[in-house]
Amino acid sequence: MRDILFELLQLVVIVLIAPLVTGFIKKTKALLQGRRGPRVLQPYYDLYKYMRKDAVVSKASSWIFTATPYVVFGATLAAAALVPVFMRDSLFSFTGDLVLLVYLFALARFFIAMAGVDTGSSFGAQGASREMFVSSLAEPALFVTLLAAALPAGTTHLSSIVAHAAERGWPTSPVFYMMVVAFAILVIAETGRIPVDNPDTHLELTMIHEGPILEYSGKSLALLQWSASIKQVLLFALLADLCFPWGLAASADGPAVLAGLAVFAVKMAAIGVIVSCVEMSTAKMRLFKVPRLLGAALVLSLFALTAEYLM
Amino acid sequence: MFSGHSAVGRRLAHGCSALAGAALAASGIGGLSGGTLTVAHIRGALPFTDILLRVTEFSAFFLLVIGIVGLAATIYAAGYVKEYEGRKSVPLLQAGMLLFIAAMAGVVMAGNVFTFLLAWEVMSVVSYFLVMYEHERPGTKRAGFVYAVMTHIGTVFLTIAFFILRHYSGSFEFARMEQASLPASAQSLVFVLALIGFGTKAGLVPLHIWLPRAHPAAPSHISALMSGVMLKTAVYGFLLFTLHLLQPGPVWWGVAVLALGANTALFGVLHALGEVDKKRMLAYSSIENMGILFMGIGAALIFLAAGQKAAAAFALAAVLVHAANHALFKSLLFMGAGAVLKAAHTANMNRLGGLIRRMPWTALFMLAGALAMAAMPPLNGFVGEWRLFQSLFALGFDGPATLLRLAGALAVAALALVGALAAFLSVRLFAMTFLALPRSEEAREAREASLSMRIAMGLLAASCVAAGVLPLVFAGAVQNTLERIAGFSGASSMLEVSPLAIAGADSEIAPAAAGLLLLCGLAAAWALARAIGGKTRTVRGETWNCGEPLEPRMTYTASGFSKPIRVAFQRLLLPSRVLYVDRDPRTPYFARGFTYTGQLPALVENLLYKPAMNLLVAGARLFRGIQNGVVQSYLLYLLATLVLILVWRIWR
Amino acid sequence: MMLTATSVILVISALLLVWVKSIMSSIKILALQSLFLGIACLALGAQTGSAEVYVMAVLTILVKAILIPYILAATMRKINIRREAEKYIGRGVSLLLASGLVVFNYVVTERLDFMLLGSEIQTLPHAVSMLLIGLFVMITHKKAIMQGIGLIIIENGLFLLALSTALGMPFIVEIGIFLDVLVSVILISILNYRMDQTFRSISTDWLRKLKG
Amino acid sequence: MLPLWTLLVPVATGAICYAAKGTRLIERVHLLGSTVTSALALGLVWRVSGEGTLTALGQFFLVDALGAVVLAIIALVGWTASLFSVGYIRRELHEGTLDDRQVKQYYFWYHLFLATMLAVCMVNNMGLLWVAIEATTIVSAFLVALYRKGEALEAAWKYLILCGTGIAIALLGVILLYASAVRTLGDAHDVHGLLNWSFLNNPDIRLQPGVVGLAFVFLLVGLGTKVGFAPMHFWLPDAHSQAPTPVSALLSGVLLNCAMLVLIRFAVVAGHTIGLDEIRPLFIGAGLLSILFAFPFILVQQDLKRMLAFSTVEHMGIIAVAVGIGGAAGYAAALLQMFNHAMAKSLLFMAAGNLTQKYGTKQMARVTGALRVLPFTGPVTLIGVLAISGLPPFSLFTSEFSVAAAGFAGGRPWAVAVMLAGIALIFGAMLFHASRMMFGAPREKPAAGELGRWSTWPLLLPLAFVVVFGLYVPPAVSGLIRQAAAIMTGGWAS
Repeated sequence: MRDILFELLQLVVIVLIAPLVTGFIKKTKALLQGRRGPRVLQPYYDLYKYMRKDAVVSKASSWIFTATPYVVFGATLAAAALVPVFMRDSLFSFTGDLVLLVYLFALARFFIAMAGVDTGSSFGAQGASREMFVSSLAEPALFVTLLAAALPAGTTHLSSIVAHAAERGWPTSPVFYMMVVAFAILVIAETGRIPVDNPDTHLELTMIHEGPILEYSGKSLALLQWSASIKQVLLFALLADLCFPWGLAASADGPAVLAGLAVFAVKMAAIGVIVSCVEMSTAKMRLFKVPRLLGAALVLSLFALTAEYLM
Repeated sequence: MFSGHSAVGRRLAHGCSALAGAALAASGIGGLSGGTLTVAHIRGALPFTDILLRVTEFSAFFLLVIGIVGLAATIYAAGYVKEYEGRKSVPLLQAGMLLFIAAMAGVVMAGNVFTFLLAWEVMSVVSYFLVMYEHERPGTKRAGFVYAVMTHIGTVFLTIAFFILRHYSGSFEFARMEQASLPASAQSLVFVLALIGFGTKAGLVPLHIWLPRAHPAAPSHISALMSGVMLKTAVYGFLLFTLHLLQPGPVWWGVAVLALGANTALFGVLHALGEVDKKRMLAYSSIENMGILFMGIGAALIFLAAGQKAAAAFALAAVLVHAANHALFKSLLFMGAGAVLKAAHTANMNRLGGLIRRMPWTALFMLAGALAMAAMPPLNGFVGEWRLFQSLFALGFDGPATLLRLAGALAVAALALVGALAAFLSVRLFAMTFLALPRSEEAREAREASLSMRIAMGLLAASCVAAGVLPLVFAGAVQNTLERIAGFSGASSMLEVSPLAIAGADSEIAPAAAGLLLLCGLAAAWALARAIGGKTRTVRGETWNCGEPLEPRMTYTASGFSKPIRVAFQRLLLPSRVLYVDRDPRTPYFARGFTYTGQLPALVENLLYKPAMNLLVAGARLFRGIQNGVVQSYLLYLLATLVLILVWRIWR
Repeated sequence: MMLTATSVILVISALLLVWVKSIMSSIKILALQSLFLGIACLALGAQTGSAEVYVMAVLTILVKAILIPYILAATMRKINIRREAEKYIGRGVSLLLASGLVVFNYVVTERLDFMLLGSEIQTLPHAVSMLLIGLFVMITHKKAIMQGIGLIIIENGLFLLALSTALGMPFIVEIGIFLDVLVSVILISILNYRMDQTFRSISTDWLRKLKG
Repeated sequence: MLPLWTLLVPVATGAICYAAKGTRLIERVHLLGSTVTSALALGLVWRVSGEGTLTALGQFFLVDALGAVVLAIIALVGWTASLFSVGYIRRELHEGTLDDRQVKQYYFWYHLFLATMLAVCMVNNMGLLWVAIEATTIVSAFLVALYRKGEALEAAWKYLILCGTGIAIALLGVILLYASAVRTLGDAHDVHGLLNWSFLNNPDIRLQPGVVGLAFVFLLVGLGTKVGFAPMHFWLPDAHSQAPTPVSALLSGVLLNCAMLVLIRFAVVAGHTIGLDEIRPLFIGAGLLSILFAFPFILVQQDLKRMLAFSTVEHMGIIAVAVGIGGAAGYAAALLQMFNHAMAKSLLFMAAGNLTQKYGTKQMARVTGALRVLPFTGPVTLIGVLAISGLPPFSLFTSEFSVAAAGFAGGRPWAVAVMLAGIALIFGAMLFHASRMMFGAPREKPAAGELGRWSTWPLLLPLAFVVVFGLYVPPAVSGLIRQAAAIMTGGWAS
């Protein structure tokens, strides 16, 4: 009973702190760039504001456009229920594994892309096309990395992977870090950050992720942005789970969970800092340079895998 | 029965054909439960020309698929054939369709070689005629011809394979062939022959050339049957050989099949993204899915060779389930494409768009199909994809050898890429047809499909969802099927899990729960939005288009949508790109208009088949010269033959 | 013995046929050849005293030595060409080749144990060489009628063979053969006549429309 | 006496047709005569299948199951073709391609042709067998030369010369055989009976192997010319394409089978002396060569009837391969193939006749949209093409399948593989031409519509056989074929 409660808490935490992470990254970026930047809590204010605003919906669009934000949020939420964050087990771990997780994100992307086309705006369609393009190039690398990560546990079941990895202790092989790098690249691609995409721009010709949601406003926009930040947290958490799976509460008792929470916060912060460093130190790539980056990720993960086989 | 031209007669006919489909499905379900039962045994004039029909659980599974799709197709036909009334003989089409379904059923029910080849060829011939149904349309002739020839040549390989088996088993009955044991070399020979023979039917690259021609040429419900079911008979046949008639072979079988499958899948999906003709695109996507299926078979064969029965069972389960799923959603999509074709009189997606408002039902069903094709949870496509991923992961986790594991990893990468591209494809398919603004007059005038067509599509869409959230729909069938296959009785028991969950080799998921989770997510989203935001209004407005009013010609086209792929894979696909700029001589810096055409050349044909064909014809022309019309030379040939034979007789 | 002699004569006459120029004279040679055959047949009849052989001899002389040459000659007269028989190759060469064929055939038949048919019978090689020469004539000549003549040469050779090996085929069969030969000669001359009507020539060069 | 009547009726019919005045009368006589002939022949077949081999006029006539199979073919195809002739000749007459005299000649020679072929199936003496075959050549040459055209003349001439030569070579073989028989058995038996099939088809008879072997080579080459084995087949396409369509059907469907029958008889007899291993390779070689030869000619063919003729060459090849494979299965397959091919090919030739008369050309390139133009003939032609290339559910699939099966069982897998490959290739080529002719939108000329029931209904008979025998062969027929196969294996069925 208690663990169910805690696992529910896990889900709630993810949903709630997601905007915070976004704000944190923005802030750190600003500081690193020597600006004051917005408040850390700014995203919350934004969301609240959007929620209360009336929405303008394109005449050209259909019910797909209206439904999309809810589907996306729903899918992201479902994904959130699968990922252990500060406990080894997650609420709905029995429902699915890594594959389901990936495909839930894919589902969200699917609808975002369609909504982008639905408005009839060529920016939306362009963005949709690029979104699908980048993601389809990221997918193979992602899966190989997951395979590499899941290999020691011999299962694609997240909780068991985490548990197994936690037992395993600190990995020494350099191979392991190849995998980490590969996965990091993928996380950046999936979250739509520099150098693959720039979340803060609305410069028409360069947007990828922002394109499809260009037409959104009001509640819908709020939901979309919220789920975007949730997805980001989830991916960070996943990175943490697969690469540094320590400090997660093995059992559902208060102290352990608190410890887990603390560790989780630290992890998020660390990743956030790293990400913002990357963002301020590199420039966005041309679209057709992206395949090389992702290819590199694939190669890295394959190396990692081969090495693991040979050891 | 089909002579009735009166409305009543037609109704009757449609009714009967629908009944036939239903009966087939029922027999499939029936067959799944019981053991082998012989349906018919007719003695032939000569030895080994008996006709033997029987149902095993193995064939029953395919019967079930044939039945469901057949039923849908027959219902769909009732509305769809109206398009042809007056122009063509509808009864002929209907009769052909039923014969086609019957022949496919015959293939999976055949109990000996003669019956199998008979049904197999009848299936090919009838489908050839169905492809040629609209033979006045340009390109149809060629499509049908290529189809007929390829499939016939494939059949020759099969025939020889069968005869080799006969040679060692001394019988033409499958039941007896199974006991025979062949020398390794003969085994591999038969395997290769079967791979070529069934690969031709399955459209494995480079034997696929007929598929993207023939499937679009046929009437849509026939395309649905061909893509959805006929290709599966190839899978059935290949499994019949590899699992029943042959003993487990060396590892390279599996590797070869795996590689071939991956190659085919990638080729198929990339070309599908290059197509703007909807039905051709779907045909290429069928090639992709056949590739995926053969990847699964390859994994299964590798496991079999290594004696890892359990893993093999999982892989086979994946293959069977995905085969059934593909049958469902691909036939659904073809029917949807047919509905659109009937409504807008074009399959060119660049000229469609915005149909969701004109044909909401079709759009809804197509959405289901597209989601399934993209393997999105909680639809059936995902279940199959997940199983396949699991079996490939299993190969990566504990494949028999390091290299094989690496092969597994690469296969995983390939499947992931293909899957993602398939998602891209589905978005393109649905969005470019139904969303944004109609890009042509026909599209603006489109009408919703007739009731029977909607019923058929609805049936399939519903079964897509059902098979997605309640995988036990097929799981049970797969169970029995694997039980039938020698040596799996133990292993297949591992597939058994709670009715709501499905097991892979190393993991398990509960799709139903996932579906529920999604629903909760949706509710939560709505609730949150409502709770935080309270009630707000929505106003309709123009789409932001840099201040210009939005016109259909400004919206994205299918060609543009998949451009990034063409660019990224140009080394592989060598796309042709023609940009014509219409300049005004007076103002050379401003062009009046641009016409851009980008398409993918049919590489395999241009590099492999065309040259070979030309060589053949040239050779024939040359050889034909020996009949030069001079009677004396003929006498000379006669004399020469005589002398040669005499000499031959003397010197031996 | 006598048959062997005849057969040699026949072969020589056949070679002569290869040599001569004009069609008329080749018809004459043909008649002569058939006459020889008839006489040989008569002699054989006298030897064996079998009525059938006598009848055959008479038939041979009537049909092959008189009727057939007459028909052919008549046709030629109708067509009224006196020009020589055109060939693809020169006379010398063709004679050489024909003799070559004959030699080849002797070499071959040496190796075949036709001796079983009876050591005294030497006619088989001769018959075969007549067959070859007949074919050779048909192949080398352009004039259609010469091909008919070639056919008859072959027939003669075979008749001789039958005669020498088994006193001819069973009677009824022989009759049938005679009938066939006769009718085919009639057909040949009809066709030649029509060729002349159609092409104003009986050269096979006109018969080259049907190819491939 | 039945065989004698079977011979006399067509001869008489021919004579009457020649003497009679007025086309209508001639047609009536012709129809009556051919019907009676076929009835008699079929009656003969029936009796044979019931009572086994029967002889008449002492030993002169002999009809065994082997001959009966071919008799049945003659009866069926002959009757169909004679029905078809009526409409065909009427049109030719109407279009002025033929005049009354030629029509008379046509019917005269037609029945004589039938008579000669019937004789081939019924005479006992193998010398007379040769005579009959030669007779068929001469008679049919008249038919081939019927049209007053240069091409017809040319075809007839080539036919006559090549087959005449071939047959002459065969005669050498016959003489050698006879001589050897006389030499070995002449003292013991009556010389006249020595060439009788009933006497020679006896496994215990041993003649001189050397001589018989030599004789068989001559027979194979000679009769092979008539059967149409490559590379002696060059007369075949010319004659088939130039003859009047019904005659083409007879030539390809029946005559070649008769020649094959004769060749088989001689092969069996020779086999008793020199053993089958001497003979089989020759048959298989000739067969495969014919199949492979036919393909390029079909692939780049422009003339419809020539294409069909080459397909006939191919099928004679298949039959030869089947005979070469031998054994009860192989022989049965060969005979079934003979029958099925006769049906399908006569069907195709008559359909082709309709096409050519409708479009006024034999050039396949000029024929388009036949499915629309000829609503009956078009589909029938398509079915015929599919059937002739061995696709189920048509009869040739059954027989070709059994040929292949027998081949594998008889330890000749490579021959069968080559054969199957050849068949597949030829299917491709023929389908290519057929689909170009049948499908697509027709040009404005000629107007759609069949030529009349005389040229459509006769096609139904062979069509029925082609379709029905694909799925079910009545036991009577299979029984007859088994008997025939038994005869070929050397044992007397009765």
